Amino acid sequence: MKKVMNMVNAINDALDIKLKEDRNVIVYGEDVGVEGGVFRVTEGLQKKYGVERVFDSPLAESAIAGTAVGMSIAGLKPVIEMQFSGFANPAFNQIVSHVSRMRNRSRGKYTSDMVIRMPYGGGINALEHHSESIEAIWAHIPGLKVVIPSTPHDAKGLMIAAIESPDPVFFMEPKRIYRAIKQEVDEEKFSIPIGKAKVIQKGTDITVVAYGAMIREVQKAAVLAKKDNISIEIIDLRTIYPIDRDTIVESVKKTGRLLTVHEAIKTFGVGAEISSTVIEEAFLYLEAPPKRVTGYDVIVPLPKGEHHFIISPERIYYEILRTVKY
Amino acid sequence: MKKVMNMVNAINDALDIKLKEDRNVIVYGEDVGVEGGVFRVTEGLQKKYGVERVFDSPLAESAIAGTAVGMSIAGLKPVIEMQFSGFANPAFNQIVSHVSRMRNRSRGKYTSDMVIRMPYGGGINALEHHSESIEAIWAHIPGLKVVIPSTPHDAKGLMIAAIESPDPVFFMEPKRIYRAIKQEVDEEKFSIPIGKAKVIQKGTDITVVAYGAMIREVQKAAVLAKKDNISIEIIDLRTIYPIDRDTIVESVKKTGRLLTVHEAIKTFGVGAEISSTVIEEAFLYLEAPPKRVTGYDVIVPLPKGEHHFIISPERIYYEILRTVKY
Amino acid sequence: MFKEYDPIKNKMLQIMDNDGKIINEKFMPDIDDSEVLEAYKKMLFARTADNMTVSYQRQGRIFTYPPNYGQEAISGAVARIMRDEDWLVPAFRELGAYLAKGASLKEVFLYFMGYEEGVNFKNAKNFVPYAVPIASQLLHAVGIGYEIKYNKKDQVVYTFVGDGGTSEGDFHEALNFAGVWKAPVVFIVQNNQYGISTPFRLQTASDGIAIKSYAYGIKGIQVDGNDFFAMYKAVKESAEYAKAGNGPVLIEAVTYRKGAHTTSDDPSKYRTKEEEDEWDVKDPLKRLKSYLKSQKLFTDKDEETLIEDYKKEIDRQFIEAENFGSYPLEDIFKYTYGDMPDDLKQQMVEHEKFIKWKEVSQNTNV
Amino acid sequence: MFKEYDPIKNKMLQIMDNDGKIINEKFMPDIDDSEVLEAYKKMLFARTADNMTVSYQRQGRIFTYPPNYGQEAISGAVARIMRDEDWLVPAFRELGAYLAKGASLKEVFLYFMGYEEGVNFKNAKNFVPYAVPIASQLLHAVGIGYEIKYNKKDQVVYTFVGDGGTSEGDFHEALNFAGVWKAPVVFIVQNNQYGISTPFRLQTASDGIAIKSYAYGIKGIQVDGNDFFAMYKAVKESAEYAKAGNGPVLIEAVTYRKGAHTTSDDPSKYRTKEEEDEWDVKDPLKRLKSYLKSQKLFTDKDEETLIEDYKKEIDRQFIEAENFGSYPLEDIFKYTYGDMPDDLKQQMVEHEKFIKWKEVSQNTNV
Ligand SMILES: Cc1ncc(C[n+]2csc(CCOP(=O)(O)OP(=O)(O)O)c2C)c(N)n1
Ligand SMILES: Cc1ncc(C[n+]2csc(CCOP(=O)(O)OP(=O)(O)O)c2C)c(N)n1
Ligand SMILES: [Mg+2]
Ligand SMILES: [Mg+2]
Repeated sequence: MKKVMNMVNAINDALDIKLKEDRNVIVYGEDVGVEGGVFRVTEGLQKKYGVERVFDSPLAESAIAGTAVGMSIAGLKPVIEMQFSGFANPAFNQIVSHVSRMRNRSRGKYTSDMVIRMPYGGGINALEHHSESIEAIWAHIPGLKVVIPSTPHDAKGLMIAAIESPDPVFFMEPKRIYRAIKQEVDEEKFSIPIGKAKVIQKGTDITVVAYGAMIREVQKAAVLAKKDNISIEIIDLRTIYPIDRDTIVESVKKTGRLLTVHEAIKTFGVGAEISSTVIEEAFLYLEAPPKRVTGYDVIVPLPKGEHHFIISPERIYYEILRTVKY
Repeated sequence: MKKVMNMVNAINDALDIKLKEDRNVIVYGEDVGVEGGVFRVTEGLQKKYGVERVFDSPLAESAIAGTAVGMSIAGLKPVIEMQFSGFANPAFNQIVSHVSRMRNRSRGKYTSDMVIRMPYGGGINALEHHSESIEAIWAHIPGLKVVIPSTPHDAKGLMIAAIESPDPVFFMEPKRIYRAIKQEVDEEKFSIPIGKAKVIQKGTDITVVAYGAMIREVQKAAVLAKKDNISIEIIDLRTIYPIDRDTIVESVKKTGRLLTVHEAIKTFGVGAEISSTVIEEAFLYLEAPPKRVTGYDVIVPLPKGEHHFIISPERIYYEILRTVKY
Repeated sequence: MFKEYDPIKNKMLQIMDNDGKIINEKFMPDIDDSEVLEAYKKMLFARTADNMTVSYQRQGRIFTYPPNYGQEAISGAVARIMRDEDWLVPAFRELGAYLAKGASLKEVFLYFMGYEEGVNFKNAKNFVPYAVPIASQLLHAVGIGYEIKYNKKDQVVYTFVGDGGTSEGDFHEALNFAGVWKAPVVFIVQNNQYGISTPFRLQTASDGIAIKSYAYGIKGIQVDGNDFFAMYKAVKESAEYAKAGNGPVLIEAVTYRKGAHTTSDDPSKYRTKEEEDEWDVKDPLKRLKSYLKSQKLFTDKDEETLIEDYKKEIDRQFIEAENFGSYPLEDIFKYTYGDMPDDLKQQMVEHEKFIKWKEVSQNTNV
Repeated sequence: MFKEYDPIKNKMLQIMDNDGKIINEKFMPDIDDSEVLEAYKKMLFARTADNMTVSYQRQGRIFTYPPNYGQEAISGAVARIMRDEDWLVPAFRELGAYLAKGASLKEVFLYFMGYEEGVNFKNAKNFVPYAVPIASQLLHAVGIGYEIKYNKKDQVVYTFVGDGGTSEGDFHEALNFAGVWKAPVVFIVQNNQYGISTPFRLQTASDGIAIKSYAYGIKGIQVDGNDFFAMYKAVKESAEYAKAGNGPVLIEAVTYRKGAHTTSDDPSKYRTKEEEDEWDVKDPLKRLKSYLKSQKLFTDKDEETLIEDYKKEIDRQFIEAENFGSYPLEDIFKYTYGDMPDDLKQQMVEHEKFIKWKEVSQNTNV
């Protein structure tokens, strides 16, 4: 059976399924209980599963992550929320020093296989610290997996996979498309493998790699490019780490051209890793230098300046043209 | 007048000069006062400048960085120490949310132009968390500058520049070569510009970019490569951000080949940015794919396993051969 | 004061009852009638501005706003005591204090419209921009306090945080450093009973917040935050104590967030009408007005006239903010560093090229 | 006990004086002579191991080590009370507790020789690896405490931290969460007067650490950490209190780090001989031995014999550790993830290729 869902519904549904199925699953964070989260992702779950399984924590992110480390060591499966990705920063030490390392440190005796969910990214006219995209930082931490869905369907399947993963998963939710995309999604339980990218549009002239909210923008750019008869292969990365190099390389071997699009800043960003991979593994196939369309290397501006920063379909189209005409 | 110094002496000397010259300079952190720091970088400074200017703080890194934000706003110039780079993690939120942003947030009215010093990197048989190299993470934060010296001379000149910089500077000290390299260093005050790389050896066959403790290893590799008649151009990056793309690109345009060497892990690391830059700006000059010799994507092993992780001159030489023979 | 209201005794400093009657003469601050009237007017201005801002938001003219409604006596008291040379290190729910420090309402509006200029506070001295990451600002206050001691200045730092914020590690580290350094900082916790939807009893198991001062060897006091006189007394003495080199003070101002957390929040989801009604009788403006009326210093008619004037002034400043104008591209680049790296210069040039291309291609319908 | 030694009274629980005389019968724990003797032996074993480890380090046979010297009564007491099913969440200076939990000395040595296997603790149940980032482990203890409550288990968590560690934000957040959740956690602060070179008075302005319990609405008690009986009493009652669902307890164990911070530290740089001498008379082993002697349970001769045996046993385990063998390449890869990503597999293959090349090229002198 299918049901129309937006991304908020889809993640809620995944949590619901896993809460029902597995008593070890525990959901907590700031305002996730009665309120159901500031974006309502956990709405209704406390009522359904009780305050011992879905609850509001005190306002302290290091503690939210750190107590989840203890819970996972003791055998629970915490799914914790950071209210905004910018507010995961106080938990950095717990995540980098413990969440990602407990398995290695204890030679597999203990794990911290939690899910750390958070809304991230810009485009919703928010104040400072509410629009960050620092996925490259989390993806640079050995021991973490970093997942970013781009559709309700993917969000559900990847969330199920994240909760069932033997490893800690950073689950970054592009809040800009929380409610903007609606889709028929399977009501049953299903999962989508972490670590696999998806070719969502076949093409022959250029490979465009993106993820999260940028997928929709890339699709719009592809429409613009149609009139130039440019055939674009679009890859939705889905997982930032482990990064699916094979899918990207295979595509570029075919198209000879690469553009990576992300709203995070450019320097030391995800795009650099993708370009490097392609050049390392498809050097002789390249017909133009791989390029990056990214946020600029600045602090995300407040809403009135965000249009300068945020990536428009036109900017993607412009860079596609430049690369194809190289 | 010149004096033989190791890197510890050289940084101490730079701090001494600035403490003497500018009453606003304040040095603090865990055990930096009486003890002079666990690596003795601040030795003797408390005696010379008093406990109000050089002192031990309570054991709390977020507070060390956060109070330094306040001090800089009020006009002081704090030079704070994180005892090991792995212990800067609890200060992540203060650094990312405030240190790097105060200027932008206040449209230039206030700054947090402090220096955050710390020993970093592996190779000294240390316990967990004492050997990290997460410079790519700090370099990905707009508003920060990240500096890594490779010699006593550079350490002194760059430290003076860091203290005089209008922006916050992350000053990462490769502790493996704290005392391993001795050199004649000018006793007078001098500074080395932040943001400029240095060609430390001219060559024609391949460009090798490295920084910090890896420079010495690259030099050893260059000696090994001599017998194959490979002429290596070595670039010491010196500053990770702002990254000196011009010097790298110019060199690769000449040599046609690039190898980046860093002990930090590979994926989403500094090497990816360097490879991407070269491919974006010197595509048509490349005779082989730019490559990276880096730490593996794992948690730095404890001492008995570190030899598998740490980069030997032989491994660099091996990759040089592979790239040159591509 | 600190002795009599030692937090261990679990007593709250209250001077005026809910009807505006002075019930604690002993601690009644030495304050002129005219000063009290002025304070009330400022609180009324703040409340009027607050109300109107909520409406502007409903009209879609600003993005978001955290109302101060019900908490005005706290900033109202600080406003009367804080001097130009003192520092203000805010959270984000202290409108009266901002205005007293020299911020304009226009600037406040600009921020919530989405301009960084809104925290630049051109005419305000020693006012640090709002800190969004909860409790992180408290450490800045302590660092400023260090500088004051270092340079032997006659200053004090006022800094704010909410009840939710006391759970953060930075709260602990700030109070601990301030204690060790004897930094001249007055920490004011607005305990408004909620952190968004999370009630105070889920934040901590301690008896209130003032008692937390014991963990740092510093002075603490619990105060009725809806009682202007109690707040005035507590802030005044704390500032003097801190300035005299005795170290920091932790003031717990017990209050209630009568409004929503921000304009995107709906409190009816997580609290009862009864609870709201209970706090309604303790409203800080009602109480102070009752006092003023009983002293024949103020009438309902005065209030009406004032509100009329205030509304005009507020609207004027709002419209000024709305006409602030566009946000130039270079503004997203130029404040990131003191000396702009080449990368940023080039990115700016690239963006300009793209914009030019876009204009051309749109005109030529390419 | 909690009432009589309420931290607000600034009283420290002490049961035995420096000469081993019981001076506080009222709180003398109910403990058999044989049990006391056993405890002493374990403390003696720990001290002997500690001493020998310092020598091994001097001989360059291990990399580093944080001596427990002078603090043995604290872990010694926990060792007698902690059960198999209880959890131990350590800092890094509680050797006696590790051994009681089922860790072998060999494993302890392995860690400081540089093998991760040294914190795997094969035969120890519910023992979390040492946490190097100060105070971060306290939150893990609280999370485990949550699970105990959630699954209604009969368990308690013992967790350790130093005086320096109380300054970290994580200390605050852990105690605060534990208070709200009423988690069954016994927090033991080893206040050994120093955090590396930093004296306690520079860590906090509070009167000791036990008082910090007030900030969290939890029980706290200051205990003479060099007094085995006082520690036993405090830990026993705290564990029972916590297990009964009353919430966590904060125990401040007042002690002194007689040795160096680690083997690379030289305390003479930052503290005086007089201070060290003062604490020498309070040495926990001396005191307990005096008690045992006064009860005719133990002689100096017994001690000599024991130490001889212990030394052999310790050396045996050390040599076993030294012969642990090589560290295979795949061990740096295989524990990073539950399912190893292709990247890691490939990096491992690449490294093997490089090693092969190196061997070949060295043999052929290329
Ligand atoms: C570090 C951090 N975590 C989460 C948030 C999101 N957030 C904004 S306000 C708020 C609640 C604050 O409660 P309180 O401190 O009581 O202040 P109040 O809003 O009641 O004035 C939260 C959780 C944030 N801004 N910063
Ligand atoms: C977060 C963090 N910061 C700094 C360090 C370095 N360090 C190791 S031990 C220590 C002092 C600890 O003092 P205390 O908590 O009193 O424990 P003790 O060593 O006295 O047992 C420091 C600063 C660390 N391990 N972790
Ligand atoms: Mg609140
Ligand atoms: Mg200590």
